[in-house]
Amino acid sequence: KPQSNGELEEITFNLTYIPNIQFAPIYVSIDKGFFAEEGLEVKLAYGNEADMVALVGSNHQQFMIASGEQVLLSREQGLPVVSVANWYKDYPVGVAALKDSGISQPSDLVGKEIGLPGLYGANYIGMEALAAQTGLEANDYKLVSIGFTQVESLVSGTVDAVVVYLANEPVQLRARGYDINVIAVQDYIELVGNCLVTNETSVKNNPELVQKMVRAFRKGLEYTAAHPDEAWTISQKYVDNLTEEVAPIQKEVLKESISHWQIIPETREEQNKRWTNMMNILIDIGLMKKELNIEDAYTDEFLP
Amino acid sequence: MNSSPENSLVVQNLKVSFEEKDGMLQVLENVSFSIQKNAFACLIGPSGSGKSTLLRTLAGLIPYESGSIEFPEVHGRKARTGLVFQKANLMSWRTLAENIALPLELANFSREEIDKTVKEMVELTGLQGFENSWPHELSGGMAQRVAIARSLVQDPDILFLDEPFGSLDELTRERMSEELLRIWNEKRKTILMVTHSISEAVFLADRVLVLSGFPQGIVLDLPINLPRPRDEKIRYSPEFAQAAATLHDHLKF
Amino acid sequence: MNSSPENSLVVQNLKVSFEEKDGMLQVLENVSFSIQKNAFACLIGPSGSGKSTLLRTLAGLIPYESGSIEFPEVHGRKARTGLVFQKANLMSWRTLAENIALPLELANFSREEIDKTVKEMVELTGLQGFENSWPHELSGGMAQRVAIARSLVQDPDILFLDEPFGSLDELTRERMSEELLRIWNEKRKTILMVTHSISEAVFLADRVLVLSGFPQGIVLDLPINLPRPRDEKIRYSPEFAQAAATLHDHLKF
Amino acid sequence: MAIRTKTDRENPFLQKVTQQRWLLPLVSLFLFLGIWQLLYTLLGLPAFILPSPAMVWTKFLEVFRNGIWWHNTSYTLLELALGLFFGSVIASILGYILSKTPVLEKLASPFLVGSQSVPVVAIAPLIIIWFGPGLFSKVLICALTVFFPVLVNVLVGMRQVSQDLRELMDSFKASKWQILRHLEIPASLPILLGGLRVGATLSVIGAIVGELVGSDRGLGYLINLGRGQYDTALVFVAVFSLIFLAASLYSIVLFLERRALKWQTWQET
Amino acid sequence: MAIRTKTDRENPFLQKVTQQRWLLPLVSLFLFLGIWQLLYTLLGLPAFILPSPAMVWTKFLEVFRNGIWWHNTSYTLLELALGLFFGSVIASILGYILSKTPVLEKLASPFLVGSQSVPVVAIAPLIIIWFGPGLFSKVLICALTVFFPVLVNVLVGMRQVSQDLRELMDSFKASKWQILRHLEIPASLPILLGGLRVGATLSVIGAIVGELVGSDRGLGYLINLGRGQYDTALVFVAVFSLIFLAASLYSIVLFLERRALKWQTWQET
Ligand SMILES: Nc1ncnc2c1ncn2[C@@H]1O[C@H](COP(=O)(O)OP(=O)(O)OP(=O)(O)O)[C@@H](O)[C@H]1O
Ligand SMILES: Nc1ncnc2c1ncn2[C@@H]1O[C@H](COP(=O)(O)OP(=O)(O)OP(=O)(O)O)[C@@H](O)[C@H]1O
Ligand SMILES: [Mg+2]
Ligand SMILES: [Mg+2]
Repeated sequence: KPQSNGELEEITFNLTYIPNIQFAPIYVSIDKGFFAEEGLEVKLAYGNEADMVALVGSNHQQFMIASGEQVLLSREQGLPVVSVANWYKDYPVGVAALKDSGISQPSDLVGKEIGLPGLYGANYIGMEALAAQTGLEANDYKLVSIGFTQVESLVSGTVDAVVVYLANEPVQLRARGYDINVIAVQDYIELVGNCLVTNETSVKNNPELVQKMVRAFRKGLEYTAAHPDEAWTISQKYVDNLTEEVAPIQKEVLKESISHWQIIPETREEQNKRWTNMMNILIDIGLMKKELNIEDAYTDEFLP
Repeated sequence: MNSSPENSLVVQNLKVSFEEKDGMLQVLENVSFSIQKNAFACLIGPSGSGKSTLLRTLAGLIPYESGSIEFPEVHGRKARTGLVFQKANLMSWRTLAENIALPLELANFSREEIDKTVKEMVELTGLQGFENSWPHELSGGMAQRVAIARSLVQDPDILFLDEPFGSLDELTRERMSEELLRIWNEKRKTILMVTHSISEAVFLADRVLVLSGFPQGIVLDLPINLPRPRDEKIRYSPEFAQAAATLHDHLKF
Repeated sequence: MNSSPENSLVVQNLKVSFEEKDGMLQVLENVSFSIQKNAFACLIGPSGSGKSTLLRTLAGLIPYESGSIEFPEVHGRKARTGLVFQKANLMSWRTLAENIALPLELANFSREEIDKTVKEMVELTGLQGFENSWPHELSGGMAQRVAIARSLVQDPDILFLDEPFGSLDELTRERMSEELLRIWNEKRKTILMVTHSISEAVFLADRVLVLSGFPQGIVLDLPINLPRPRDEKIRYSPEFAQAAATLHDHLKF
Repeated sequence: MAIRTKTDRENPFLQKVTQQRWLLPLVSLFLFLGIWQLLYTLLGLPAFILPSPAMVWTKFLEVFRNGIWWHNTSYTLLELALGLFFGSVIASILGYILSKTPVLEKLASPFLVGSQSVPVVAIAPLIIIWFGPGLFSKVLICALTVFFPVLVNVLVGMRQVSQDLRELMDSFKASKWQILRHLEIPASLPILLGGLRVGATLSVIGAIVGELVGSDRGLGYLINLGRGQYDTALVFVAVFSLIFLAASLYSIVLFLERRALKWQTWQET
Repeated sequence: MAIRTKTDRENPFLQKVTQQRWLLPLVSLFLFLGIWQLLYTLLGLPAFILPSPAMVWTKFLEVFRNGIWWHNTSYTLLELALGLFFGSVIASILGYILSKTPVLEKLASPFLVGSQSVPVVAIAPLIIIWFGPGLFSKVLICALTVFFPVLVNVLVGMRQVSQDLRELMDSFKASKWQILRHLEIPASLPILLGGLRVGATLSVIGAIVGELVGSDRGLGYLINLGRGQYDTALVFVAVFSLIFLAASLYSIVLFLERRALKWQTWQET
């Protein structure tokens, strides 16, 4: 295990919200010394996704994990952020409902109340993309902002269905003995999920640094997918409260997450299709005003 | 001392004590006196001798242990009492007139009756023109007059005053004393007034009672035979000096 | 009236006015008087006549427009003045002893000197045993004695007192007056004291000055020739009554 | 030797300025806008980090014209109105009952001291979990923030009703109801309203916290939306609207206080 | 005719209970736990909606033993300590300067009134955008919440320094510095500390808001974590810890007040 010393370059890596088992690859890269091997010492920071994008876009900081739509939305606002590596294969959002409700496909959502944290962010965009792709009209269903209380709201019957993160809430619900159906957005449209994001300045002026980050990040990704149990153990150092009580569920969350990752990067064409779909959806639902040159939003030059 | 037709208040062997954490605090014992109808009596005594306690007992605010308090009937009905505290105790959210009206409102008098009586009292106490003033806009002396007016509004037969001019400066005190005498003259009440000031007591009263601390009770009952009406000059007469000196000797401090 | 060796304060044609929004408020004009060394003078006058203003001007807290104030030198140095306000004005966060020590601390005396002087003053004013009491634990009379001790601590040659017993009840006032006389006797200061009470003035002073409102100035300068030491009985003597009556006539209210 | 002191005079221009009551807030406002514009110009930060005053104003006009502003502001207002009403009414009634039953009051007092230090922000998520994301939860959060300051002030107010005036009422043989109506309510009103003034400002925090945690309407939602869309000007519009709302509420309670307590010589704070 | 009044006596058992100062909080605590347990049993809600008191206690022991509790609590404490210190010190100094320059004070006063109604919750996101998500932002948010109550109270405190005592100091020809040291500071201390007491409780809200927005340490983070892992018992542990922290801070300031103001007859609030 390489010792960190004064010669390592210090880099801040922004993750969203709070430490989470789903960031296991990054924890693994740090712990196994993949970053150090590249001469990097990574400092983690957590916060609001939009705030982080602003910091990276203005080149106050260089690297973060962000969802595909955030890249496009912020580019339209003049923030030159660039995705340099896809992490997720797909858009990891879906609609969950209790089995008893009989909701199992998009058309069943007609006339239903669907809970989601708010009319912004990945949950909202995933839901709208699903609706647009499956021909649901805006007044076919009712969106209810419930904050991050999807599990509680579904269980207590406040709403008929909830928009969820595929790797988390369904696992939580099943672990507590609730039978549920999940309609995954990825089954209807190909969108861009989480990416490793930097800014144009770094890509242009410091490609070596970007290359090192991508390499170390992907190493962690591959290692985690190959050794989920070791990754779990490592993550316990970075995420509090991964105690015996929550362990089975959180391990399940990790396993589920891994199934969504792009261990082998997609082709340029496939990626281009995802980014274009994403942009069209954003324009459809009015979050974006005009088309962008999609080629500027991501690059595969650092991928193997 | 028995209840006789010319008496307005007869107190016999009154005993009052307060319940405290560690037993009973004896305050008054062996207190006996009577006051004639329409008399102006003053009560003096050292601080802590129980003057306020006596007045509050007479006004029914404190229970007493033994002895008796009798208010002989007036015109065939129960005698009414009124109490004026040391502080004016006005309600700051009521105007002067509304403060005077309070006891009538509590007794559910009609609006007209209230207005009429208040108007009368305002005139009696010389407060015309200030009916709508707030208490904080009144001088100390005016506030005291309002308190007196408020106690008179229910037409009490016997009026208890607890150092009503205690917080006023000497010149204002003298003026207020004169006004009180004027009101007493006009309405002919029985008055029992506590004061700290010997000269005030001599100037105002027909009789001055000296209350000594527990367990002595009333140690002197001095008639003041100065002619009435009394004016300021009387304060510098030998008779006045004589009475004051006597009282002075009976107050140890 | 010229500065003469036996005078401790000479005021001539003093004029004081306050600046207000709509012009100048004339308060004092034509005020002339002098006070002999070691005399006890009292100043009385109706409310608003400018007594406090005069004292505060003499103590240097208010500027004056014209006229002159002279303090003849004492032992070849500037005369020192001390002022006692109507309220005791103690600092509630300082103990009794610390309050007395304040002027010395401000003048950067050494700890030993301060302790010594404070001890002396505590004894002079009879406050022994209360050195570490907080102001709220003192009675009104004790607080006033602290205020007097505080003004004496810098050993002033002339002491101004503005109604120092104004807020005390009559019995306490009398006791305080006697103590003030005792202190004056012992320390032999020149004293100028404002009071509302005629009898207090007559009881205490060698001379009583009557100040009338603007623009009259001092309208009476009455010598009081009662023998000293004076005791309570003197209040009921004919000479006392005579002087009080004269003063009463000169105070219109 | 003559003693003479002089009084200083203030700069007469400044004196004039400080005498016109309406002028000063205006001067302050321009000062604020000036500093803001200066910062914007000097720092040259991108608009999504620090927008210029003009941008925020344009944004405000836009959301004002298309109705978004009122749609959200009115909702927050509704939450506030309901929360303030129920919070203060229930607190007042409970406060009166507690003050009349010393044993209950003593039992409740640890909660009262504790409650003042419960960060609403921390319990808001629990409330949303328990009572769902609807209007009710938000009104509840808002009412809770008002509840305790008002309750505590009712208790303090009742306790400081002058004993002398109680004796006065006794000497007139007043009934309990008469004592409440003629003495206790008017005497504790200043303190009650003081609590309401504090509560009113806090209630705005309560309402926002509720909305930030989850809502599809209201000024808190507008903040979330603006942040989600990298529209910092919108965040500013929402924040200023909130400040305006809170300041208005504060002024309304102040106005009520001055009307209800017209007998007091009013002291500016 | 004799007048006689009687005084009622309270129930002697209750009187005894209410006399033991330590007994009441205990009774209240058990009452609270009892009601909670009752609700848990009656409602039969899943543990991630409402855990039982025992579950929360077990959770507390667990995070206490494995150090997570102290790891996070200490961080929040650090934020609070820094925020309170800088907030109140800067506010005091500025307050003194303002109170000595009336023109500045008048210019600032609209901001001061306004500032009291700025919901910290609303501006916290802006601060995080401007100053990043680190310790500095959180301390700043915390300091800002303390700043205004303390500043306002310094101004009020300085304004109510007795004019009589100022004249007294003048009559002794005291210097400005002596007036500050011997009169203004001690005289305004009670009000200053009162502001600090309010500020201390508010500052806890400030610190949490900063952490809730995004952090990897602190009690606010623990709340987020608990919610993310559907570990509601952990959320409860964090909330109770916060309440305990806020109540302790409150008590510390109260203790300081009693020490510093030992000359006052102390009144319970
Ligand atoms: N409510 C009370 N409970 C207990 N003790 C009391 C109460 N009221 C008065 N006392 C005590 O009774 C004694 C007499 O008090 P009271 O007020 O009647 O004296 P006073 O003659 O009016 O004195 P002052 O001239 O100072 O007003 C005092 O020792 C006082 O402490
Ligand atoms: N600082 C001030 N500014 C303006 N006017 C003042 C000031 N101080 C006193 N005055 C005015 O000067 C006049 C004299 O006041 P002063 O206090 O000297 O009277 P006084 O004789 O001491 O009265 P009292 O016996 O009531 O104490 C009054 O009309 C008062 O309003
Ligand atoms: Mg009494
Ligand atoms: Mg005066």
